[in-house]
Amino acid sequence: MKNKVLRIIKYLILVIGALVTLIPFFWMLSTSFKTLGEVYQMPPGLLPNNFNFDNYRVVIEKTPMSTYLFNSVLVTTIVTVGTLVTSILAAFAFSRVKFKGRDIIFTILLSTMMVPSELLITPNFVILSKLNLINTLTALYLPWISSMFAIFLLRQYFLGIPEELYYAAKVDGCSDFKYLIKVMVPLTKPALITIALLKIVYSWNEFLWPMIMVSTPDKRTLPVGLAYFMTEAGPNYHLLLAYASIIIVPVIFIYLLLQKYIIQGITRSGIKG
Amino acid sequence: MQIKIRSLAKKFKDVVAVDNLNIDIEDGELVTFLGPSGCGKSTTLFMIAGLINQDEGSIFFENQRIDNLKTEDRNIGMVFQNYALYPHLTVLKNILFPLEMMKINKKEALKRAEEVLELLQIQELGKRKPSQLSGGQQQRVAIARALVKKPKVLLMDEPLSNLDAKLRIETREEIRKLQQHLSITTIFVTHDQDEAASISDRILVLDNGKLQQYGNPREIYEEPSNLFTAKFMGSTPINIFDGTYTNDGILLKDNKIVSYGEKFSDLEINKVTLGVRPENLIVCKKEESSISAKVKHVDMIGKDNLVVFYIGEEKYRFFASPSDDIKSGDTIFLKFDKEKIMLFHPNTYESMSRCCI
Amino acid sequence: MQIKIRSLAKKFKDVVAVDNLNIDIEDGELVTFLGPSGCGKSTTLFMIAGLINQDEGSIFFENQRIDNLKTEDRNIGMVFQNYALYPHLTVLKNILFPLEMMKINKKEALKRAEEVLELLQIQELGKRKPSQLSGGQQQRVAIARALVKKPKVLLMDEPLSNLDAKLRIETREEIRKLQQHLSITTIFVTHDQDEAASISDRILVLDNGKLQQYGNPREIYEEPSNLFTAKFMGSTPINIFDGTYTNDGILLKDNKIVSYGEKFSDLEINKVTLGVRPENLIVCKKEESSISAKVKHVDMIGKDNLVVFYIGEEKYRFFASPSDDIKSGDTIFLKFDKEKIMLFHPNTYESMSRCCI
Amino acid sequence: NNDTNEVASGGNQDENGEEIQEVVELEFWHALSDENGDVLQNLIDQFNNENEFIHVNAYFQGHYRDLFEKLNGAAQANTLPTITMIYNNRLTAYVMNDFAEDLGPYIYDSEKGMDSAVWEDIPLGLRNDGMWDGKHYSLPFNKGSYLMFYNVDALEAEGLKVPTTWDQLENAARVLSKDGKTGLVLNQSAGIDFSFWVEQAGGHIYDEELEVPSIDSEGVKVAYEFITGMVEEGIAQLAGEDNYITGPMSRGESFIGFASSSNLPRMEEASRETGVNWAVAELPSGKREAALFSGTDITMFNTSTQEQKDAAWEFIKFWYQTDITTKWGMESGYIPLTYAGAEHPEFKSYLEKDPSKIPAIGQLSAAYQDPNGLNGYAIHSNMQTALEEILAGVKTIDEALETAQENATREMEEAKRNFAQ
Amino acid sequence: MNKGNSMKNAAIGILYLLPAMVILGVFQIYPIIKVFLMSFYTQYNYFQHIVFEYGVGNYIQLATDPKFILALKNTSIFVFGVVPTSMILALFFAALLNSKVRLKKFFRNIYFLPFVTSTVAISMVWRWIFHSKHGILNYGLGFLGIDLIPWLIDPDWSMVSLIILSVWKTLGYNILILLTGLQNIDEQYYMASKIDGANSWKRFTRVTIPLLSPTLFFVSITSLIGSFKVFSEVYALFEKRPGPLNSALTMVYYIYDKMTNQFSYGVAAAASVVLFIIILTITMIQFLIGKRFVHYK
Ligand SMILES: Nc1ncnc2c1ncn2[C@@H]1O[C@H](COP(=O)(O)OP(=O)(O)OP(=O)(O)O)[C@@H](O)[C@H]1O
Ligand SMILES: Nc1ncnc2c1ncn2[C@@H]1O[C@H](COP(=O)(O)OP(=O)(O)OP(=O)(O)O)[C@@H](O)[C@H]1O
Ligand SMILES: [Mg+2]
Ligand SMILES: [Mg+2]
Repeated sequence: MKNKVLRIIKYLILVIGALVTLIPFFWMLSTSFKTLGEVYQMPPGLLPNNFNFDNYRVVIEKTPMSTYLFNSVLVTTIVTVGTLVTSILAAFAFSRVKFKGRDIIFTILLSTMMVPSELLITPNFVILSKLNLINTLTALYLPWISSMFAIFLLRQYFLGIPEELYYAAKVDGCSDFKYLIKVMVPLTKPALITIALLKIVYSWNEFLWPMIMVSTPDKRTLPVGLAYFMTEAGPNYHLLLAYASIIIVPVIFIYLLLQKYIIQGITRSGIKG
Repeated sequence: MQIKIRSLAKKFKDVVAVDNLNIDIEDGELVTFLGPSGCGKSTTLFMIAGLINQDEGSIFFENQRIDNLKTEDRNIGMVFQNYALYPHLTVLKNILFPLEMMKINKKEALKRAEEVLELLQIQELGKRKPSQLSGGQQQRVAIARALVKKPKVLLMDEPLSNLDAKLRIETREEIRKLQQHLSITTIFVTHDQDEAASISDRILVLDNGKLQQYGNPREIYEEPSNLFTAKFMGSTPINIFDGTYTNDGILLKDNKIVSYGEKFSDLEINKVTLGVRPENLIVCKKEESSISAKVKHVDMIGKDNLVVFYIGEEKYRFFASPSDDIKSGDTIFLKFDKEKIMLFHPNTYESMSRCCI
Repeated sequence: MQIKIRSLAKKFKDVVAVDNLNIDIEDGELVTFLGPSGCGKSTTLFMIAGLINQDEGSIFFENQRIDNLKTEDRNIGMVFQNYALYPHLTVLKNILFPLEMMKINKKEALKRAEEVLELLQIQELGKRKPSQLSGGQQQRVAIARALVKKPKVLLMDEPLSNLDAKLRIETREEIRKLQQHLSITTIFVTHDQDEAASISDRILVLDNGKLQQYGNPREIYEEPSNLFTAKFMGSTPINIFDGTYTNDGILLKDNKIVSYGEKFSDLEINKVTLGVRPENLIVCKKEESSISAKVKHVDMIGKDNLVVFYIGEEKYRFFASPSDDIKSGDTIFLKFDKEKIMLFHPNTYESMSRCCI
Repeated sequence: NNDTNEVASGGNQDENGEEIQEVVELEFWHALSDENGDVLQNLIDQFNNENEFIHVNAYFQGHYRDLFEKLNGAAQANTLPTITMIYNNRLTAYVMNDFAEDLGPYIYDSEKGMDSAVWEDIPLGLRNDGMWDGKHYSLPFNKGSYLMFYNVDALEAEGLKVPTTWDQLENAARVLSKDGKTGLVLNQSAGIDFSFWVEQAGGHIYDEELEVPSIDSEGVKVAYEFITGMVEEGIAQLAGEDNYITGPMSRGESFIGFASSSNLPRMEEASRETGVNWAVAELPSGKREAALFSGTDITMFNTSTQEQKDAAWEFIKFWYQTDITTKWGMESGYIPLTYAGAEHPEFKSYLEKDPSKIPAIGQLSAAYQDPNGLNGYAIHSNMQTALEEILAGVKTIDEALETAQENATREMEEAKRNFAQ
Repeated sequence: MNKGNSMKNAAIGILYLLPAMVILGVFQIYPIIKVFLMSFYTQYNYFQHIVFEYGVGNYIQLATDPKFILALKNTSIFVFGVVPTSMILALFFAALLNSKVRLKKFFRNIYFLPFVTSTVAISMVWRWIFHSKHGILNYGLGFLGIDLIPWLIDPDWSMVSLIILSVWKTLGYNILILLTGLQNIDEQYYMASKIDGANSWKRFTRVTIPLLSPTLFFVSITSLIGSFKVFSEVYALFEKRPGPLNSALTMVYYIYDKMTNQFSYGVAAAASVVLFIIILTITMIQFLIGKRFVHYK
């Protein structure tokens, strides 16, 4: 009896949580089908008077969507893969290679997390211009193919892998690097996918950076398109949210694709004790 | 591969795990490290493997100092006490792993893996992940993984502890056969003296990180160099008496006399510690007996009955054949097999035997 | 606490781990689950503990069905095969943990913890974390943790496998003493028959998830109900011969005759499987002998020598006293202890003995 | 890399000795999206078609703030475009640092200069705003003005005339405020664009002579008293979470609102749904008439090649051609930049169809723009804070304005100090 | 691995670190050093890179700038509002989702959604939700008999709104990370503690929490750092302004404002350094506390 009540409460909480989470999205979607006039109606209608796909048409026509999409995919892919590669290597050094000065380097790198990225935009703009990279796609990914956050997260997971496996691999004739690739990487797949997902999300939604680094439409990414729907008199909500609804789709899709690997967890058995 | 260890030592913070160890292992020999829990067996093994750095001392393979060599370049096989199977790989892939590292071609590798799977009777587990195996099954996979690469040196840390007795005996016989066949120099850690005795060329007894004795099984069983070894060897604890040395024999507390063999004659000592294995206490007539006692209880151990009795607080044991039909509460009379008794110095506990040390 | 198990069954995907098990355990009894690796011992234990849900069947404590009770409400103690010590707690805190859960006051809890630490000879480890312990030390802590709460039912999954022989015997004796003293109903999983024999009131032999035999140690050793149990019991494998049943005795392949005891008289059978334990093969003169063979090799096992010989492909073993001085290469003559031989049905492998089944 | 910026051009001799011209490419950064962006692009296409050897690449750089931030970075990285849209108070930094091109030599050049008739025809309030030390650095580009939006039906129902003075405005607000509705509504950020009230009250928010803010001056106080008085009385409100007047106006929650002409399309769409019948009128006058014109100027950076600058000048001239500016006035949300454009018959007939730009044109004579002192934004942002403080009752008008004056002065000083020689 | 090898180890270590170090060095550390130096440029024309005057003036100016003090205060309120709320909620939901629940995946996916959206777009939606008269939040609260709350226009509530938005936005991510951590806790410890008589609450507090501590630690550090840097939420929620009466004026907003509007790179840099030091100090304290309570295998 008590169990049953508890279970009901559990579900109730989960459902409420889900509702709270979903309402803004529902709103976003619903608004994306409204006319601007409806947007200004108060109290706002939960659903649009009629589903107005026109907003989507307008949005797609107004922006060079395919170019943006291509650039977004390219930049996001490079950023994600790059981050994974650099963080795997670095996290390995930070968790398994013991050498003098390691902790100092770690601390220094860790401190980079504490600086707001807004602050670095201008200095990086100058650096990239010195590298002759302003207004190139390279500028969009190069500074982001490494992330201390990712290194930190991954190191945390690497530290959790029992030392015995390292020993076993060494005995099996595995070099450090091979151990990393053959044992640590597969074992931390969930963490790696988490990192990938986070990177994809960040990179996909990054607005300010491409806005500033790139000045021609052929090198812009999807979120920059959001700017088209903001005006002096405030945003064109219906269009903006239609656009936002479109660009969120690939990320959700990727998330759904990847999430099952994330939650698998690291299988630990096989290590006794 | 001949192995030579010189002045090896290792400390963990305040714990001395290994203390000035010197060992020589001949090529193709199987040596067992035997000792109580925490005596430093695993630590020594790990230093030989290069997985732990020694604090002091050096290790030689074929007179080649290899301390500086990386583990992966030492060409050793190892079975870990806690298995250390790769959790993300299937059993088969776990076993193929070392071969892959050796860049052996797929077909050959598969063949070898199957051989070893068969050897350990785990063919049908090939596709499972370690988490889906029972404890003993995991251990067998770990052994398979160590054997498959046919290493020059094989290190095994209690490789059989989770196997059932039958399989344990079979496996140890197979390991022994294989080891002799391939003549792999092997170090085998165990806490089971029977196992140690039956499998080893030589046994190294460790206590508290220190070498106690190094010799062949019968030597160690019959001529322990100190009381520790005497107590430690033999699956049934040895019986210990305090006595006084006289020329006629050892005078026990209750004034009974125990005669001793040649090797103990003419010792210059007064107090002495006498040890006798349970099988060397023999049921006899009252007249012949050095001990009479009341049986506390009788355990069945394999084919024999283990009879337990007390003298004061002290517990004593001996083996009786079931046909003797001894029951708890009976009074029994025992004599000592005089050739088999051991005498130890009452302070240093070193053996007083002439033949040794 | 009396335990009753009825029609218990568990499947993992395609593996039948436990198959229609029925057991009765009396209050205060110590029962050992014995069986080869992967036979379902741990799984059964886990179901009794409520850590795994059975697919079928029911479990009763004192005639009270407890399947639906949560583990934490069953008041059991358990030692896990892989220790499962809390990695974040020191040894002492690990041991205090169950007491804390029972809301026992600090002082009393500390006293009890110290008692049990002493019992297992790990007083000095109290402040260490599990990761700083050797395998055997970890296991002792796990035992301490299970004992400290003085549970009504104690479940132990190979609790001694990582202890050295001496400590193993001491610990098992202590466990037995404590168990009898507190009269805790105990289930003890092991794959070591000696251990099982010496500690248990009754032994339950499992194979492939199925009950093979349930009885006291000597019964199981001497009167195995089937070939599996016969083979499994005894640390040294039993010797198996194929023969033909005649009224005069069993006709072996080479036309030698082996006589049998009363309990096998007048069987209605032709072909038969004969089993004899190594200790029941006795060295004798050529005239008396049923077997003559060439010694392959001689192993020293404790006080005895284990002699191995082959007939065809088949391996046979017997114990010889060191005084017999048998060396590899010798030709030996053996007779069977006729009261001790076992006969099994050649197809079902069930025992043919009259007294049982 | 930024090749479009680098393609230099000019007279190259081919082997026959004939001069062949290469196309001059130049970049123009703007912040117009939406219909306005389309119109701009059309006009630029037209320019490019007409000028065989010039190609203006117009790039949308996000909204004003984005654009300005970008220019900031570009200035440091030396990747400025040839021409850009910019607020004058932002341009000041570039002028002070010698990044902006003095347009005087172009305007008055005998050959390629601007036709003086056209030049004079640009309304003075717009034309002279881009001056620093007597030199022209920018010219008006897209301009709109602040307007009074009103609900025609509501005013009619109360028998009210469209207010043309503060008194009438206050009265109308009072009359209209009932049934929980508030007569007057201002953008939530009204403090930012507060200057037109100040100008109408006869004051200034910036002292051009002393180059300091004058937020604590009398005119400012009067304006604040007027507006906050009405809010406190409950006959005026800020738009709140709606931010812009569009929401309350289109929902009929308020009846008179003030916002810039960029709100026009919004209002139109929003009220199409609700059926609110609205119109716009010139700003009512207080002590005097004053209409804030908003929008950006166009400026040229001196970091480009001379060829690019010359080409850019051609484009700037093009922008004031009567037909072009007329088109701009009709198709975009902004007004024509010359009187000729404003009086063009086509534009006149357009106004008949869509009268919403009439007030803006009508206000041209009273046009002024916000001061262009370095970090002029500090004045606006502090005035907004002051407005919030007063309305929240945290500070009195005097205290709030005094603080705003102090902060704005300090912040402007601070900016200036960094560019001091 | 021996004495003579320490140099070699360092070389190997550096080799692994190299790619990350190059990128982070060029695009993070170098700019940070520049920023640090810049904080001592009391008079600095950043357009032309001319420093007229060095000194600690920028820091003095910060110390006396009430806006900066306000930004500090607001940021602290924000951080100490968001981090614990988000952590506790995330832990709560992660634990729920880690227990036996039907539709586990479904719920998990929903909870993660806020994280994948762009702040810009979703903040606009939240403006509606927070609308005092017509917003769904007040509508819902109305059912509970709670009066209309002026979420975004009342300075007393605007920080609360910002916190709600941020918690909502980061919750899914925190849940995800914690859930991964939970999955990594070996089943055997739960078994052991069940045997030891721990009920589910005790198991949670005595086994789950300590074994999850590295993950909790990680989440707390990263969300603390993240919250200290809050900006885009403010920017989007309050229409590019720092909230009514500067009630949502955060440190980074202050820095951003100094930099882009006031051309005061020196002051902005000094403010960044202060922010940096604050975060660093708190993180160090966390690490110290972590040393005591976080258990690594
Ligand atoms: N990482 C460590 N930190 C501190 N002490 C340690 C560590 N590893 C081992 N020890 C201690 O060193 C001693 C030797 O340990 P070792 O593992 O070699 O024992 P062992 O002989 O293998 O024992 P067992 O048979 O129980 O496995 C023990 O007292 C152990 O507690
Ligand atoms: N999670 C699982 N998934 C699949 N099969 C399993 C799982 N756990 C156990 N098994 C299988 O069930 C059978 C019984 O396992 P169990 O652990 O009970 O064996 P055991 O008798 O305890 O063996 P051991 O002595 O080796 O520990 C084995 O074949 C094992 O491989
Ligand atoms: Mg060990
Ligand atoms: Mg098991």
